[in-house]
Amino acid sequence: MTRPCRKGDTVEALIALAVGLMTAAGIYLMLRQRTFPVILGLALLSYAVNLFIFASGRLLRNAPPILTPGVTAYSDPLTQALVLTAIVISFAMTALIVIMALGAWLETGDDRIDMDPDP
Amino acid sequence: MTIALIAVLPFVGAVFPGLMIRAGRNACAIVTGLVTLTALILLASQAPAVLRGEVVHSRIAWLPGIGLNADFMLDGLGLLFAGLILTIGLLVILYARFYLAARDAMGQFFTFLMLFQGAMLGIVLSNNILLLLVFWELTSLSSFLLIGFWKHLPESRQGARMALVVTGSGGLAMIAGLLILGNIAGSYDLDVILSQREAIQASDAYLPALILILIGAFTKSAQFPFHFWLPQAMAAPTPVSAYLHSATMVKAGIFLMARLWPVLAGTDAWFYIVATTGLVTMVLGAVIGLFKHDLKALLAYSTISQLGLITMLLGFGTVPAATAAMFHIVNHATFKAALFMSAGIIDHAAHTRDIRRLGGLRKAMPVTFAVAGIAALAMAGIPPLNGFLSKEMMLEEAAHTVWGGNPWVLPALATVGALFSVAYSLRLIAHVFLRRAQPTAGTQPHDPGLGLMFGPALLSALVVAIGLLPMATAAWLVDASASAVTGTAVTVKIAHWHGFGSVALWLSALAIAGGAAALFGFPRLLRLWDATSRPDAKHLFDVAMAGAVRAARRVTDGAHDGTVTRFLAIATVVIVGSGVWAFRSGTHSPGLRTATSVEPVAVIGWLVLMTATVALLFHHRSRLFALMLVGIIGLIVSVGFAYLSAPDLAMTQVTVEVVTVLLLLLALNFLPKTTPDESTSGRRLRDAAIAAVAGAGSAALIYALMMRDFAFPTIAAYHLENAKALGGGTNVVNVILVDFRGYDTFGEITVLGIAALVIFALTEMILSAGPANDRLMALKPNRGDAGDRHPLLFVVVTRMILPLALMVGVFIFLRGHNLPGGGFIAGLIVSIALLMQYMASGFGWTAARKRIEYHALIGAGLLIAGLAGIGSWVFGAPFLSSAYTYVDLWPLETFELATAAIFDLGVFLTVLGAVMLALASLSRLAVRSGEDINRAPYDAPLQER
Amino acid sequence: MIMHAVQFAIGCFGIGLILTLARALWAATIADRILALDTMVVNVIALVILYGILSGNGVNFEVSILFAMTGFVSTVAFCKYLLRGNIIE
Amino acid sequence: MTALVDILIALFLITGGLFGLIGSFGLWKLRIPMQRLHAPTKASTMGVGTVLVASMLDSWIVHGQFSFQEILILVFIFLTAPVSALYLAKVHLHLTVKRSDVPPTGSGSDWATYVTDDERPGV
Amino acid sequence: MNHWIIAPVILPAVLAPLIVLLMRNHLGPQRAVGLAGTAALLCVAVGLMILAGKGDPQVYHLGGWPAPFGIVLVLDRLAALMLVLTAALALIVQVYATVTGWDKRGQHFHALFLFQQMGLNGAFLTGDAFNLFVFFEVLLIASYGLMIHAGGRQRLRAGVQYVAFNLLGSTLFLFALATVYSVTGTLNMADLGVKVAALPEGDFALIRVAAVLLLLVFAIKGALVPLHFWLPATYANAPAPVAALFAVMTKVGLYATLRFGTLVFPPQTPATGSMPGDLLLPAGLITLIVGAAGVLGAGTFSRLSAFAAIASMGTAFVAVSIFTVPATAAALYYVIHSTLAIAALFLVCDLVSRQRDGDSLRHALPPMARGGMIAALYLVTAIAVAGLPPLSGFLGKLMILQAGRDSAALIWTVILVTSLVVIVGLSRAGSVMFWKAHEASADNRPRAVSEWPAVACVTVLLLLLAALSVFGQPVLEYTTATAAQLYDTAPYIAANALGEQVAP
Amino acid sequence: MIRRLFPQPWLTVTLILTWMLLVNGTKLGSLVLAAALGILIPLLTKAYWPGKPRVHNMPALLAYVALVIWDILVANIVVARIILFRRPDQIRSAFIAVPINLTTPEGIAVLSATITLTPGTVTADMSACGRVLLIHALHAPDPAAVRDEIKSRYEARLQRIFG
Ligand code: NA
Ligand code: NA
Repeated sequence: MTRPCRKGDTVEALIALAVGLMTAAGIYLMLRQRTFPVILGLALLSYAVNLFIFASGRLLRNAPPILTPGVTAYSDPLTQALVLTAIVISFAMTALIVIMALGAWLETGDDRIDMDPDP
Repeated sequence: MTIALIAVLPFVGAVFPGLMIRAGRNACAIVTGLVTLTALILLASQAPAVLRGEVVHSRIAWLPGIGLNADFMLDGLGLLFAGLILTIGLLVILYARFYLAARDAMGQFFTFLMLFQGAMLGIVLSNNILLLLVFWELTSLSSFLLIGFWKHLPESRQGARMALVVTGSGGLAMIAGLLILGNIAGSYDLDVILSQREAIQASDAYLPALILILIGAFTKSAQFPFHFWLPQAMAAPTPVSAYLHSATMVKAGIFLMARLWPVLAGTDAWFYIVATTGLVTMVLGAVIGLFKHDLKALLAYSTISQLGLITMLLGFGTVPAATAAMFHIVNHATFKAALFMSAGIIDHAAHTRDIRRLGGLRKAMPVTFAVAGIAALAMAGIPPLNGFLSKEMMLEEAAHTVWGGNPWVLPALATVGALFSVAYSLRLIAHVFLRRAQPTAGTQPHDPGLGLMFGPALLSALVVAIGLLPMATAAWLVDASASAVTGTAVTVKIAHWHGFGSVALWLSALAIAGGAAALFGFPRLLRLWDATSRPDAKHLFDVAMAGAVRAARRVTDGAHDGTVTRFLAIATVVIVGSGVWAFRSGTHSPGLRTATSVEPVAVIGWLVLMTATVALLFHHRSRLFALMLVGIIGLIVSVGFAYLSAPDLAMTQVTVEVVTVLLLLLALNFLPKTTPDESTSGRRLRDAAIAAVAGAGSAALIYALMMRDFAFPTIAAYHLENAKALGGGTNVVNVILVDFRGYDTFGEITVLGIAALVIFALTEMILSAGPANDRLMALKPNRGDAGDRHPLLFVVVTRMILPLALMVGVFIFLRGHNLPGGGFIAGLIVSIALLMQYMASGFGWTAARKRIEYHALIGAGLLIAGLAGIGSWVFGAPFLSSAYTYVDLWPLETFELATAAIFDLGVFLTVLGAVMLALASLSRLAVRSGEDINRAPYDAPLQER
Repeated sequence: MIMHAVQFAIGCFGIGLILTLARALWAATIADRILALDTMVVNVIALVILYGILSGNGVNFEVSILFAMTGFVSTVAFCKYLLRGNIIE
Repeated sequence: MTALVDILIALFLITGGLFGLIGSFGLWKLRIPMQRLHAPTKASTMGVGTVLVASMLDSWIVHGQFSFQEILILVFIFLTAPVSALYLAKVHLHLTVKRSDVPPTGSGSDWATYVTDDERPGV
Repeated sequence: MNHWIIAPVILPAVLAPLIVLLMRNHLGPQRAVGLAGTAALLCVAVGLMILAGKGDPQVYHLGGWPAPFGIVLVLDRLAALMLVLTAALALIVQVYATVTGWDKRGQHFHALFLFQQMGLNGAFLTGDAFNLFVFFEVLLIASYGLMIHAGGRQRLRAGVQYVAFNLLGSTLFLFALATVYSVTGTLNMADLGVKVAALPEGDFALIRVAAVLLLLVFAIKGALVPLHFWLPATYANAPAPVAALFAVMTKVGLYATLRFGTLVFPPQTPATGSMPGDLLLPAGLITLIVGAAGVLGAGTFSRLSAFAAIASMGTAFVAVSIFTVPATAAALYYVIHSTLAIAALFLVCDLVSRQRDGDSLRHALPPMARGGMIAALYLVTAIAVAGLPPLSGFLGKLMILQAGRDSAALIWTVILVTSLVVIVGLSRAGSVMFWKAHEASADNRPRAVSEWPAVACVTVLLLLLAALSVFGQPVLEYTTATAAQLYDTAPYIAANALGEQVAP
Repeated sequence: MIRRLFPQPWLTVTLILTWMLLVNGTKLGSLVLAAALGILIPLLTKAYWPGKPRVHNMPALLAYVALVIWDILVANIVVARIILFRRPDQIRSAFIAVPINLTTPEGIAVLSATITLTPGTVTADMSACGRVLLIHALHAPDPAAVRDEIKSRYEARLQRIFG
């Protein structure tokens, strides 16, 4: 399946670009002034970082880490396990920040993420 | 140990006043006095040895690791100061007993006073400069408390703060100075340091050390330009002024200069800094003092001036000058304490301290007149009182000291200083006592009782006694202390008359005559003084302070104004910048891995992902649409995982994704539906630039990583090798999750459980009375919304799907160890099935049929996971050790039984409980907001059979 | 031959995927967006199955069934949100 | 025999692909929102169904092992598609369709989508 | 293998779910189990400290998997020290929250409190980089819950900010860990130490990126400028006992910095060299300056306390950045001190504000009942926070000054000048709160509340500070031994038994 | 007793079948496990399926399924033709109200689903009383014919099945 590739013509390049774009979009949304886009941005960032971790184990196609007799090449199972952990944790965090943002909105009628300075 | 005891006693004694105040003011004062007296007696018991020239030591190891030890010593210098501190302390306690009003918190006062006394004794008895620092700062603190004693007065509070700031900052400089000194000497023991004069003065660090130490000394002893705090400190009760701000604390700086005299003095730097500062302070203080109308302010400036005098003497760096300094310390303590106490008496009696409103007290208060008069004459240096003797010695030394090659500067200016001293002293006597009573004076003042009078009277008696018989009363003490300071045996000859050839005599006469003339011409001088503009140190200080506070507020209110978007932007820039910097400062060799070729289907997926992401950027303000786009992105990411050999990830991603979307939809029901367009284009550009750089950084980083081989074989190789043999599973990801790194998973489900608990707690909070609840109740949802909350078709289909989905869940759970799946995904699948049920038939109907509390699921799940781990202890194995076996049980085929499955069950339950609790909590908000609870599974009025 | 057919089908569903994405982005009504999303999931499922045939391993079956399940749930949720505001009432 | 089966499978695949494409294409071709609802709910469902059958045949005949799991996906899709369509139609009724374009029920009560909470009995 | 090593994690991990499962509606049992749990944790921690003091680090191979393939816990002096500090502080704070009724102002306080400790303990004990992330998340999410405990508008909004900021931090942590793994192929910290030291030169740039990203993650946790912005609003708006507990949270960042800075990226490692110290020193100094300025400029007592916390982190990081045994020993001593002192400050803040409607420092509020007592507590606490003698803050600063003598001009100047600023700020605050109050009319009767148990809690904290001062030498000896152990990595690595089968 | 153990026997059978589909095999062990789950899961979920749907005529149901599958196949081609070849302005769409006699929720549901799955028509809504379905036909020049076909071809059969 592998052959010498030109630089822009590889799964690696596509993944890198996807990570980059999602990171950028995540950061951009994270810098918005309302809680909702910020939450979306953080969610997007977590996609980006999950893909990043996953890719950091190197890419391998058609080699799921399910042990099969006769097969010797497997993709890195460890990074996948790490991503799983990261997905769960970021889900927990997202759920929490969503309800916190909702609580703040209900308390104040204001969904800006920036606060007025203290007295 | 006696020396240490002397220093510690007042601290112990500080406890008593607070306790004894309930027994009455007398008891309180007596106990305080007794403690002081005890310390004085102890000191006296050591005096003979010291006077014989011995140095008494006591050593207690405290923090030898940094050279800080509770080492005390008593030598002549210490004896002089400790004696002053305790003697005058005793008198002040007596005086304060009668001075303080009934409403003043006397217990507190004496506590502070004793704290101060202990700190002051600590300074003068320390044999370790770090220990000395400890006590040094303590005097600043206790002084702060005592100045601020009348807390309702603004000037007290300001005075206290100013004193603390000035002396505190000096103390901090001194820390640096003394540390340098200790570094040069290789020890913080005074013994050692004092023996290293050559090494210290030869060191490059001598000058910085000297300057830093002197800043400490000058601030404490109110030397120019740090003198301005002392007049402000006069807001303190008069006993404090008498004790701290004339007799003792302000002499701590003097003490330090004296203490370090053997190693620091004798250089040009020392002379020019110390002597000049002292001289300037002496003159300036005296001049300003003359024109002060507040009795205590006059005394404060006179104190500044007199301290300048002593400083100057020490600065000369000669043995006779140092000896004179010691003598003047004693004299100043006696007459100035007496004067302060008298001032307090006058203030009490006449209800004012304003000299312009005072007068004629000679008749009204004859005893006070006598006492204060004697003290003031001594201050003026009128023979034969003690002040005359030491001032004479000063003038003599000044006359023989050349400053900058000029023999006239010093004697001339010293005489000017003395002249003004005479002037303000005489003004005090003349204006307060001698002239006619001023019409503005209100009540009829009279002499106080013995309680108030005893202290000043005794001190004035001492003034006279020392004046008349210096050799009998004071010379021994001056000898002892001067010997200690200079390190040479000093035997002083104090005499009133040195013959007409004495320069000092003429200078003295000049000063007295000039002083008298100044008093005579006072009104004219005053007009001149009032007409000249001069920088007011206090004002400058206040301006500087206000500026500092303003700047600080810019930090707190300006930079930390709660604009988290800016904070995040800064953080991002810092992160990216640091990363780029770190990369560029290291060597990098490009990776050599063969890249993976790309297939068209992957490009299509990639295009969808990129397009959806870009679209999200442009459409994010429409929140529902944004959510859909996030859904698309999540979908493609999970397909990508599947494509790149990660089925477990794909399954987890897509299920988590949908739960997240549900959650956000539930929240969006209450939140605004659109995000307002409120960013300026400049800001958008800024954010876009930051985001672009961050994106580029992460892309470059991951590309660089993907294209190279691992530097070492990865630990994942072990996992692949041993998953089956040691972990009993062929799905290596799952074996890692429940076994190799089960502990991570344990933490991860804990996170999930906690999240759900917090969400629940927050929901409870919102639902309890408060603005949030009010807002919820005020919401009228669904007005104008479509009907048919629970369409029949959906309900029936859900009924069919639920059992099927449970089946799939069980399947995914059971096979997870060997094929994609496992407890986590199974938990999500079952959650989604249940959520579907909630959506179809509504919260009320479904919740009513719920058998198990979600809380309990979370608790049970975490417990099962934990206990599955703990279970291995029974077999002596570490936490989370797993075992598996193959079981043959007819009619089943051989199946595997792994303890990891129990752990995975805990995972399953926690995930299920957490997801359900989180979403159910959000649904409860909607129920509260006025929704009616449905009792039927669907809205159509059909009969279930 | 099968492989060519698979490639053809992949091409069809791939183009379909792009069409649905485009519809989701440029839609006349919000329901069209949801519809496009729903169709997109179906296309993705087809692609996953087709890729399974192509690569000859079947582990992606579970992935497909989850896509189907979650796609359905999100479609209904989005609609219910538009209809009622509250998706669980 | 194998060739025949291959042809059959290929036929299924091609049909599936075409149906899938038509379903997605319908989203663009049809003008009226309610019309667009028909395209994917039919054609795409059909397309993925055909592909699933092809997959089953492929694993059964080409790889020699039964794979029935596809049936489950099929069942699931066919079970849920009507619900999705119903909801989408309701959204159209609620948001885009003119009230006058919808015929009366003729049964005394209105269409469920148009019965607001205020009018619903028992609320 | 000594199973007690994992007890600090397992004990709360079991007790907290038990509370949730069985007593979620009964405050009494919650309190009993919660307090008993924390007390037990303290006992365990002390026991572990004794154990750790006996010699080389001890390793607990979770699941019996050999390092670096499984996850290990490592008990060494540093870990033990942090455990004891955490448990001691937690116990006092939890008692305070109980006696003041803070714990009943929201749900699940004691469970979250135990979870918080679980996260902290797990972070201190782990010998695995990714596991450190997991336990960071455990402690963070518990802290989110505690932070918004009792609700309120400002608190919730500050909470959202806190979570948002930390989510960025967590994401960054993952980026960093992935980079680390991607270069070295391992996650075990001891193994990382070995591998990073042996990296080929071509990998230097990438591992430097990883190192910097990790440092930044820890800097966020440790509130280093300019990544500290989350702290003021969070600490100032958190319930006071929670803020007091948070005093130890920032120390996790410092702990991790120390751990990685000595084990994985020690100064002698060619790839990273002196980079950690070079970055940390200016950051620490600026943090100190910002914190001190904040203390001077803060408009409320709670914000003042928050900035004091920042300043203390700056001081500690300055000491850490020197990366020598005496400096690290000083840093650790100062960490103990500042944790207790900042906690005391927040509790005093609570004592003040619970009697008044607010804690403004810009205008005087009416006098308090037992104001003298509270003022005295404030005074002692302020002395500790400002680093004035005779309390441990002064001693700690002396140690740091001595350890930093090589760059004295910079370090000394900043530390001493900021000390002055802090003194000014604290004295102004105290003056407004306790002195100026008496200017206000006396007929404004303060709310009478029974404060003695609460006062006792603060007093205990202050007594601990006093003990830290009096017994400075033994503590310094412990921290010196701890620092020495940190810089002698061979036993730590050996204890991990990398690649060897685990003896049961 | 048996009723209590098997609240929905057909569901049990379906589940057992599903399990066998899932595990992709017919081993005895799987069957035992499937049976256990087939019994357990309905017990867990019966609260969410309160009515007892009764199928009176199983063969008729199977025949119905076969009919619908056939209809789907055939009619899909029709719809494909409409989409591909008919000019948009020539497509005659219509809403059609179809009164129904079915009374069981399952029966109505199956009818609605059938209408949607068979191409050309979509169940768009139901009257609040549950007696009329709203159908949208993609191309129905004669709406009445569509209504009649639905009633005769599907509803009549379903009435026989669900009663
Ligand atoms: Na799994
Ligand atoms: Na933190």
